[in-house]
Amino acid sequence: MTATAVRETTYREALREAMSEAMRRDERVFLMGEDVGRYGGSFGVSLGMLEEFGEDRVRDTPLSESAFVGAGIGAALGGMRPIVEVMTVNFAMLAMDQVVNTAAALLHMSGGQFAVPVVIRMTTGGGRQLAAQHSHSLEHWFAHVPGLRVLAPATIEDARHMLAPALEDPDPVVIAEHGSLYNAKGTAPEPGTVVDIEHAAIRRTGGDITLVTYGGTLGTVLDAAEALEADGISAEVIDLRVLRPLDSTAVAESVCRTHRAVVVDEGWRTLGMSSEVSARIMEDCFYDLDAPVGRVCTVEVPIPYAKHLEDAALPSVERVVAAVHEAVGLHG
Amino acid sequence: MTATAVRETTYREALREAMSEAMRRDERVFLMGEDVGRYGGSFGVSLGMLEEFGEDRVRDTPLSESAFVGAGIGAALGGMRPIVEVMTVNFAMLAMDQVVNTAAALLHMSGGQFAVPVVIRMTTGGGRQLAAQHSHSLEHWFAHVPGLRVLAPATIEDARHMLAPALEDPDPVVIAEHGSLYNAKGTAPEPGTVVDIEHAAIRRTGGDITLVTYGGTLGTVLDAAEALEADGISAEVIDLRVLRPLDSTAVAESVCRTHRAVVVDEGWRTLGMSSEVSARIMEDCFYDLDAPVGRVCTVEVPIPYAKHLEDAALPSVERVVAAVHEAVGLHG
Amino acid sequence: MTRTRDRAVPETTPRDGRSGPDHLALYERMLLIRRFEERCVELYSAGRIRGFLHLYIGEEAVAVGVLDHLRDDDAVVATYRDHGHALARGVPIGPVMAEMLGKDAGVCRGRGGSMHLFHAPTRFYGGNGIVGGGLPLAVGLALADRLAGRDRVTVCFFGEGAMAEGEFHESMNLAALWHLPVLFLCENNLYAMGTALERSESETNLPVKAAAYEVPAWSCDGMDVAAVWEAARRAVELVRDSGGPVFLEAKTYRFRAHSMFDPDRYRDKGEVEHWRERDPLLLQRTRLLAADVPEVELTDADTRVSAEVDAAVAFAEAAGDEPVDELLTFVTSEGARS
Amino acid sequence: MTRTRDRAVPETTPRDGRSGPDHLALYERMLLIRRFEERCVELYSAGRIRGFLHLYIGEEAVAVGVLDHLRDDDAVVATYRDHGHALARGVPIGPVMAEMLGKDAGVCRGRGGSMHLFHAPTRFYGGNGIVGGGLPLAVGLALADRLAGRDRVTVCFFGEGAMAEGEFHESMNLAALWHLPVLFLCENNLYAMGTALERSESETNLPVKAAAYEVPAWSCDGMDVAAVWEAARRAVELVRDSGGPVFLEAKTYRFRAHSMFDPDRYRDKGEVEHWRERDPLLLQRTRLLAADVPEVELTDADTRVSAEVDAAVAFAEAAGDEPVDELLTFVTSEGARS
Ligand SMILES: Cc1ncc(C[n+]2csc(CCOP(=O)(O)OP(=O)(O)O)c2C)c(N)n1
Ligand SMILES: Cc1ncc(C[n+]2csc(CCOP(=O)(O)OP(=O)(O)O)c2C)c(N)n1
Ligand SMILES: [Mg+2]
Ligand SMILES: [Mg+2]
Repeated sequence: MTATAVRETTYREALREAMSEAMRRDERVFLMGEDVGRYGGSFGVSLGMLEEFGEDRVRDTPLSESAFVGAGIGAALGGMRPIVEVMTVNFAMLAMDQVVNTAAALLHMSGGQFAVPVVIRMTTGGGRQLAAQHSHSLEHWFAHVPGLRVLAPATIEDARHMLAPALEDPDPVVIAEHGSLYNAKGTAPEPGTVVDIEHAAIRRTGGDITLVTYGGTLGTVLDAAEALEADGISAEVIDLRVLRPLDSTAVAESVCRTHRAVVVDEGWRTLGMSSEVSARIMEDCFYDLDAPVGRVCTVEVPIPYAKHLEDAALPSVERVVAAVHEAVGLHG
Repeated sequence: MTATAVRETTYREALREAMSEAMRRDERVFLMGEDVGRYGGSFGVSLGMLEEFGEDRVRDTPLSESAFVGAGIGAALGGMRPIVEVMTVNFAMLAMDQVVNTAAALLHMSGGQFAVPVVIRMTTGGGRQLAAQHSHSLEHWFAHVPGLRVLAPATIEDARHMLAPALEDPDPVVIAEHGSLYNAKGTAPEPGTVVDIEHAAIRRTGGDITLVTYGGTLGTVLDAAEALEADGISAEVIDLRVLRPLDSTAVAESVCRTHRAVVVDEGWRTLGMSSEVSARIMEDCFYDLDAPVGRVCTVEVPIPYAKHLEDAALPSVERVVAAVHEAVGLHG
Repeated sequence: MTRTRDRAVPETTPRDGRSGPDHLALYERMLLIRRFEERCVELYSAGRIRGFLHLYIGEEAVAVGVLDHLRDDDAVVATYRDHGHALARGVPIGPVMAEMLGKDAGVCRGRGGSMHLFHAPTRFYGGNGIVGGGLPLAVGLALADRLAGRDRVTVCFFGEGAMAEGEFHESMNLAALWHLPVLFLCENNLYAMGTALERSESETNLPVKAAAYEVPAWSCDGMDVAAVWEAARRAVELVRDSGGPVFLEAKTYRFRAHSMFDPDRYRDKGEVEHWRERDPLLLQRTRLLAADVPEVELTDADTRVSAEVDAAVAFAEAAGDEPVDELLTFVTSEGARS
Repeated sequence: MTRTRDRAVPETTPRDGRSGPDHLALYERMLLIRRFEERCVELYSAGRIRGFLHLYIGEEAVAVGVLDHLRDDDAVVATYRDHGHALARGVPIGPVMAEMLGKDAGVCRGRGGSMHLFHAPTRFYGGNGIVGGGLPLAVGLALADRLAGRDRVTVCFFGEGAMAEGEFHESMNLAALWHLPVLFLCENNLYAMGTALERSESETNLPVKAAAYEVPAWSCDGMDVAAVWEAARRAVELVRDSGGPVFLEAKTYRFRAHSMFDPDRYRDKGEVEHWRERDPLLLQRTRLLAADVPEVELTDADTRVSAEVDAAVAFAEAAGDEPVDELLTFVTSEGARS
């Protein structure tokens, strides 16, 4: 295989390549978290990295989420560029204080003296029958907090290339990786590909309605868009990519064109990502809207283990299609 | 003073009376938290209760937010009716996991076997020059979580009478008390007053616009409504009272009448209470809205210490008035 | 039994009049857990069980040896590795298996699955997927007992990995400070996922850590059910008599990977083999045979146990799914509420 | 000095060639803190300082005795009770006072206030309003030094109340496990707001708790600046030489209430009086006079200090407010961003 040949990869490998590349390039970069080393990462993301970089730079931590996230913040203050893996967003709640009260607040509170260049990665989402405590989608809690940047790579390209600019960001960046994406296969991005960590991306163009989503539900939404095509409805699909700062401009530009929108995300509906996107559309496109913005989210219930119940709780192609039909049918 | 005479009281005393009454009536009720006993509560709420009820039932805890909130949950499972005071919402982040993953999830996850009748009280909000780490308004994070009920008493009556139904609720209830309300003076509610913990309340009627708020910003909004009266704008003011489950019906009923709305809350705008209220109004009143729903929230910045900067960050009468003018001016 | 602090652990005979354990019964209970989990592995491979599945195989002596000492009104708090504790506590095996399959006849209607077994009649409080998350809960259950003047004991199981969590520290301190009747039962299987104890704790002598809270603490051989039984007898009695906490470490080992997703790259094959020689079932079998228990009794036990597991699987397979329209039931006690 | 673990604390003379502290300089530095805070009380009463104000009065010997041993490139992490640490570290007093008043000339442009003093040139990392919140930060700063191969020391101050937080436990373990150069400096003033140590910790001998992490730990008299100086000298040297953590408890007392909001109902007047007899300024004054230092030198010191405080207040009062349109500056490094 030559350098320019099409190469197959996975989301997992893309993340690993991004981290390895960063660590090769900059010795200030190191990875720490529970089981990132000998175990190879609880989702296998860092497999083999211990062997290449050694245990100082691929650092297994004890089960101490608050302390090792805080230590990542401290190491960033001390001149390093730590990548802290918090295994999953479910456990990130234990480190919430450090992220909100230290990482996010320090620069402003210190009058601009102390920037915190830490990157905090975590798995998010449900869909793998892991039940109530292991299926949260709480990345929008981070997206609420000024001082943080929050990324949600939904594609292999973003998995591969969001890390570099995140590490260059002088401020704290949270990266939420949906657990069901790790095995996603696809073409490795061209060498030299650069992505930004500022803008939303249009993943599919269409003229009848705008579907806004991110992360784990992008696939569902693209499938729904496909299905809608058969009904004669042309859906534009926006992948937010960056949950904070939110690229409202891209959303508004599309919605003002299509006049209709449905927001899909895997959090609970009340006070989730969709509520903010809906409110912003209202603010930016009120006079262009032909129907209220629809929302398809996880049913407000601790996510159950049983597959049929979990499926019923999570956003599905059917529910997205139904929401679009409703939006289009209304004053259509 | 006879029993029926008008009696002056404060928000703080109302809370204390509610707790004392509950503890006299039901021996399963007890209060625990940092400095609730000998210190009298960090905001003086439980002053004197240790003397009346003893140290078993007015229980000082070490600085261990996660463990004593979890212990409250466990004690509730063991048949007690604990009132856990977490001092402030800022420190409640340290106990987030216990609230979300245990208190809120247990009943559903156990298939209905284990209800958790715990009440968790905390101070919220800014406005007292306590700077970034002590000025958060994060009660909407609890309001995101199925299984919880979240209350925000804004009046002396609610401070006095929300606790009883909260303790009767078989499920976990979070009560967020805005720190600037403790000294609020007013008439003690009539004996025998009962309030519900289901519905929003209209605190002022009006026909031109609906202002939706809760907790610490109710006063600001009422003042703004007063000021607007002078401009010939008649504003209806809704106090949400219950942040979860949200009484969208009350909001929709009003907005469909006034055709305009501004939501005011002290959290940061993005993904705060106002985003959900705005999204719901869009869903419920789209065809009745004459202007996009406005939002007045805290500027997205870690709240600074300096008074002029803090004032600039927090919602103010001026900003509410300006938002209303904008909403009314547009297609007015 | 390594004593760490100079405390009066009563060297008495069992309070309940038993001169010692019923060794055959302990054997059979361990066997039940083993066979149950072996069947779970099959069902997992067949795609009938999904999600995370954490096996207790190798550690059976701990749950069985400890829980033999509980009264019906005592309470148990476990972790995501909870099948052994549930079965040893007497949670009915059929509904446990149905839970594994996500069926409506499951102990939690299929909502909890392997990691979240709950059972009110036996005061079995889970089943917690958050490492350390059950510790404060146990403290609270014990606090309720203290406030109500009841002499119940709450046993809280957790792994050695959980001891690095802040909640361990906070919970130990609370229990000691308030003198609450909790038995902190550390299952030290030397690994937290792929992280060996010495990469997780600066002090690997775990009772020393507990003793720093003024909690009586000692260790026992977690592979020998008789050793566990005796150590736990004293621990449970001390908790009940003193009304205060005790910490007991059971030194054990999991024979399988952390979960079905774990390729188990971090352990030496030889190490695993070495521990397998101390398989608690093997040790107990040897003890029984040495005590002249006829081999047929062991065979009979296996037959009974296999039949029980078969019946449990049959029960579970025959059960239905919870209707989807009950999804929202029990989000709150009043049922569906948005 | 109470030693807890049997560890080799070097009984050497100071590495930097000093045979002992400069007692007059220590006295003057303590006096500076005292006078600074007395002025803060006045300014608070006058409404010039607002929010929370936590006074260090009575505890001056600790910050002064400890921080005298740091190099310029070492780091300090403090708590909300941080004026003493900031001044002892050499953060310029004018900008500190300006910060108290919320002025743009404040160390943090008036955004942090009393609880959040930060100063990059002296590596002073706050100022943390969350009890225990600074501990992981200190661990991380030390980790950066370890990874970069620097022999810097990070001193982390915290109260005895913070030791109940999970973060204390997690941070001690991490620092010990990874052998990081942190001096954990516990200011045991016996109370966490209104909660006395014995209501907060089951084990009140604090070095015992630290020793459970295999961290060398000892205590010193926090009212006697010479005792603190000597204990801290050894501690800082041990951290720097070994590259690993040390825990030092300074037994001290706050003469004032927890904060200006605290009516101080939970302490016995007699207890406070008793401790006031061991006022660190008094003790040091007595020592100096006993060593035949002329009283005029002490009076001169007071004069200098008062002038310094006067100048700081004048500087602060003369300073302006940060323009409101800079509110969003530094939310992120690129400035305003919504
Ligand atoms: C708070 C938290 N962090 C991380 C995890 C992921 N995790 C699940 S089990 C486990 C290892 C726990 O080890 P230990 O406590 O020793 O128990 P064992 O699995 O060995 O029985 C980890 C890291 C989790 N479930 N919860
Ligand atoms: C996590 C957290 N919980 C509670 C508080 C409120 N609080 C501020 S200071 C304090 C007492 C701390 O005592 P200690 O650690 O002994 O320090 P001291 O004030 O005595 O110096 C409390 C409870 C807080 N700031 N942070
Ligand atoms: Mg383990
Ligand atoms: Mg203290």
